[in-house]
Amino acid sequence: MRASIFVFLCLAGVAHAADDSVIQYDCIPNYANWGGVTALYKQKSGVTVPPDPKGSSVAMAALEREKDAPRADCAYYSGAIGVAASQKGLHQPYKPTGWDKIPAGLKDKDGQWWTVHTGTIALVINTKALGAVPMPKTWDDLLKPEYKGKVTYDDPTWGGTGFTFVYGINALKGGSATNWKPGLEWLKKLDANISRYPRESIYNDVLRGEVAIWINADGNGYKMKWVDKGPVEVVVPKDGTVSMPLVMGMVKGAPHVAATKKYFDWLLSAEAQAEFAKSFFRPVVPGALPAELRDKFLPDAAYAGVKNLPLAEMATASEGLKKAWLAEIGKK
Amino acid sequence: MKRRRPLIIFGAVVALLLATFLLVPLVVVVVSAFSPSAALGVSSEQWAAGAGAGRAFRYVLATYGAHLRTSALLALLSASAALALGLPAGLSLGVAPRTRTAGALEILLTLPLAMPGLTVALALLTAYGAYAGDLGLLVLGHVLYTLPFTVRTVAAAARMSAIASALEAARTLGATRVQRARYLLLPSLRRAAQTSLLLALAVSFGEFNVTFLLATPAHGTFPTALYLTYTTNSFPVAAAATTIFLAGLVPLLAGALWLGGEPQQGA
Amino acid sequence: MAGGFVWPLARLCVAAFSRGTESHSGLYRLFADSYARRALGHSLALSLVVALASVAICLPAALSLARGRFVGRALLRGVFAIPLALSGVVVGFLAVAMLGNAGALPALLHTEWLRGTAYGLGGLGITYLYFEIPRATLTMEAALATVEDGLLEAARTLGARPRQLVWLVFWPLCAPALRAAFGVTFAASLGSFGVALIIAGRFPLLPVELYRSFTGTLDEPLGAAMALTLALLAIAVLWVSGRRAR
Amino acid sequence: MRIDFEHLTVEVSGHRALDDISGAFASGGVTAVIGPSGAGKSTLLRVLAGLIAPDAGRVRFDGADVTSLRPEERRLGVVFQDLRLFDFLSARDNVAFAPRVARVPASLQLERVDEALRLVRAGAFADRPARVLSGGERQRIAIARALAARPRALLLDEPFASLDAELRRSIREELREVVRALGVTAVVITHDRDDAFALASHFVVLSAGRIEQVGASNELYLHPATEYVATLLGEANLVAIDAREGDRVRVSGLVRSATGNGRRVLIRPEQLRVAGAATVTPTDGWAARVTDLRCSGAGWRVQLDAGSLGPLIAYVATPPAGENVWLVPPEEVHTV
Repeated sequence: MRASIFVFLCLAGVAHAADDSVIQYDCIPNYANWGGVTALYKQKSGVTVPPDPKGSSVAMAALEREKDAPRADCAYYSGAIGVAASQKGLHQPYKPTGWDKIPAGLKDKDGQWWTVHTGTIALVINTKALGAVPMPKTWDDLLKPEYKGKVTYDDPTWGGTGFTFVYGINALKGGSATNWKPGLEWLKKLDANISRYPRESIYNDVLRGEVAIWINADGNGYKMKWVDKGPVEVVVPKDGTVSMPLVMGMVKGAPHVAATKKYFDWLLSAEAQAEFAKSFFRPVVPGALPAELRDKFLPDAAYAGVKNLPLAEMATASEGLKKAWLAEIGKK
Repeated sequence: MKRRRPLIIFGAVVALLLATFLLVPLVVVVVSAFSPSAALGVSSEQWAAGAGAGRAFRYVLATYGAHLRTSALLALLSASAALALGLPAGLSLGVAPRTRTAGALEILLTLPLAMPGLTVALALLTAYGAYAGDLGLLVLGHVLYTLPFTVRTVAAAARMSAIASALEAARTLGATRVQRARYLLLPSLRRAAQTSLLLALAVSFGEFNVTFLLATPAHGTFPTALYLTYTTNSFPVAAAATTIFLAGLVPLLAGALWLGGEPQQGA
Repeated sequence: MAGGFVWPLARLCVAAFSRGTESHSGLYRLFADSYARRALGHSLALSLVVALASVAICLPAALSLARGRFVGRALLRGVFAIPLALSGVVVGFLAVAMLGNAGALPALLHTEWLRGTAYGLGGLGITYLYFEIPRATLTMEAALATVEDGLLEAARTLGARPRQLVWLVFWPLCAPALRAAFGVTFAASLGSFGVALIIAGRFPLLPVELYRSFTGTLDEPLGAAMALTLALLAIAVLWVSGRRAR
Repeated sequence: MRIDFEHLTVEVSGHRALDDISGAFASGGVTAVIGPSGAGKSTLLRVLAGLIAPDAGRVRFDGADVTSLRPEERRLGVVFQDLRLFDFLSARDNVAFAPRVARVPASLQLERVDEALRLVRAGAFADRPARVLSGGERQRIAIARALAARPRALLLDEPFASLDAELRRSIREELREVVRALGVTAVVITHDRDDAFALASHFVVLSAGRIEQVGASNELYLHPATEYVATLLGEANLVAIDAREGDRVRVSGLVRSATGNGRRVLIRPEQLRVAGAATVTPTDGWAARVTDLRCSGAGWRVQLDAGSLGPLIAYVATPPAGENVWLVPPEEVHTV
């Protein structure tokens, strides 16, 4: 008994001594290859970045709750939510090495937030789970009754990808930051075919066939297809879609500022950017996408209809749109 | 007497069916953890861990090893704290006459078990949100859950062995305070202390609600790691993590059961 | 103890009555908002069904474990103890593993019929049962073990026929055990969070909505009101069933 | 109702709890089955009540074979050692249980219950829940419950085990009255000879699963067949005999007419007369020395050393004057 207690304490001591860590909210191993990126960083620097399942909105909510005693060093969001977090004053400025390579429009002038990579909202389809039903080609195809129970998009009040899609479909359907009606009307029709609104990454559910159609970042679909060799196809709807910059920022009052700055610097390095690219998120640093990976994306023509969304407006509208979505769809 | 036999046999068959219902999913999960096949959705996370049946386990230990260590530490700290507090508390409850104060204290102690775990976690978060992620707060949360087990087990043992009267008898025979503790108290409570320690370890090791809401990624526990694998990892990884969890939990439970205890409520 | 538990509870009560950024208190909104009410209703209905079902299903098993003497009885009891210490998320995962769209059971049995059951109402019920069966069985077993054979014998010598024996003696003797088991399973189902978190899908349940209010929409008053309501309901049910049982 | 049992054998895990015993309980009589714990008394009662089936042998009620009859069909009233009240019912509902399960019409039920309650003087607490009753009240209700069944016979298993001495005496007397008044056949299982003498006129003595002796209570007391029965039923002086001639025996010099056929003489303590040296001639008695003297309430219990006779006990009304006394045995003695 005494011996086992001793062993336990030793183990525990090891667990606790590893204090050279950076706490990142929203660090899902299987999203944008964060698992691979953090493992590589650990190998390079010895610094641990533990996994964290929070979606963008939850990460922001947690930062807000912990404002007076911050626990996290940094957070990763889909664009608008990260910008909203900056607007709430949850970030402190930092401009990591390589700042100038980030294209304009994908970073804050003061360094409150910046983009690390981008994705495109698309249909990720498990063809085996879809069965005999034909592949949808456009957004409106999804409203057809044959897709009943097969369509999924992330709860927009939880994660940023879901929010980007909801905002984006509103924009595509003719709405604006002040007029949500067209988007919500369309989403209400889609609701009839929705199996659930997941609050966590369902990457593996899609890969395994738990879910047939996932409205999500294209990169997740490519990874399923090329890396995990799943029966998965990516469809970029013909009637246009939106892009989604994924951003980061340093938490105001972060416990490990120096370590976090080093981490940020490294994330924009060619090495880290190429690691992100392994999961088919497009590096924000131009030219960092290796050629052999570029060929595995759909041809550029498929991406012709991709729109960029105004992040600042989206951020301002985010609370209102989330509430409206809850009232009209999520809580129906 | 003989007429009730059919009922007992029927009941035993039902119990057997229910036990099968309880066991089969665990067996399926454990088996699939050892035989990850493409059908179960082998995913990119594992390619890095190499080939073979153990790769899901290697991945889990590499990715969530810190969670496992945190859980072990947390279980050890909170179970020891619960034992340190619960031994005297349970002893005085068991030895003291059943007064109203004693009854109220016992109810207060067991209240955290009666409440939904989420309520307890939320109450802690509301009051001590500023300390979220501190190991101390996690230990406090776990002690709330483990203390009732130690207090109850020890109090029951104290009542059963009629310690109060034995102590009186020992005093009349001239035993000093130290001798009474050495020869009476410790031997009669030893089993209860062991049982409740094992139970407390099991309860703390498996507790989800409190750590899920109170832990930051820096001190994630293994149940939160399980949640992570369930929501973000592939099936074989989730199955491997569950297998590791069971491997930690089942021996504790078996030990406690063997010593005569019983977990009252999971988390 | 007071600082560790009573103070946080008091804070929770205060939070439930506070308004936050909304115009009404969390408690008011819990009962005014139809969605929150629905979540509460679902939670109550699901817990009721699960508690009744688990008591009914587990009664014969508990009887047999309490009063029978057969080989493997101790092992059987051990099996029943395992799920008690599993967190809800694990049980939720087991449900997905067995009854999900790509679950083991539909695959092994080559049937489409069971596919995806985990996410439906039936799956939710079965999964809750997985959690509550051990609880119900062991609670009833403990209570039934104290039922004396002697009373049944006495009734027989007084002329009670088998059916009368069941209704006039055995049933009244078992009733406290059943009530206690009902109370315990009801309260546990009501507060069960992990299972719901993993598989509740589109079915709003109070614990998940509570979590969502607190973590997602940052509505602390509403979350606190839900947490408090859950706790009060659970304690009330436990108290009534336990008191009547005495 | 007369109860006969023939060649009853019951084996409990390889041990014979009842070993081929036969006997009868007379109709309308009160019989005590007496013996130490483990003698098989309760087993006999459980066989009579139908709660266990004998491995061999028969039970007859008024000549009819009831061996295979189930307990609920035997129409007996059983009062158990641990009473076995239904604590979830009121006292009255406990008593009403048997009429109720027998589907006696409601008005008649009421009458029977009231009668039973009256017989045991339980009216005052009849409407309280059984679980709050005191020990004596519980005992009364248990008896009333058995009586309300209108049993063909009453079986009582150590009926006063849970009562203190005073309550035991008073309830015993009440039970005696009730049983007598009803004229019901009754069998009392007991290890306590006071209970047995107080209630029963007829004894069956059991030992190790076998019947040791059967007979009227006074008969067994004075003329036990074995030393075991002799000591079971009361304090006994057992003295070896010097010689035997027909129906006469010589005990330490004194010649007495004798019954029985044993090698020792039974002299009950109250049969020994303790006299001063002046009133007795040596040929009438034995010289003895008082070693202990204690008041037993009604009289005195004297412990004596009578030399080669060994220690003897005598009950006397007044304590002997000096330390040295004479002991005078009765004219007729019983040998065992």
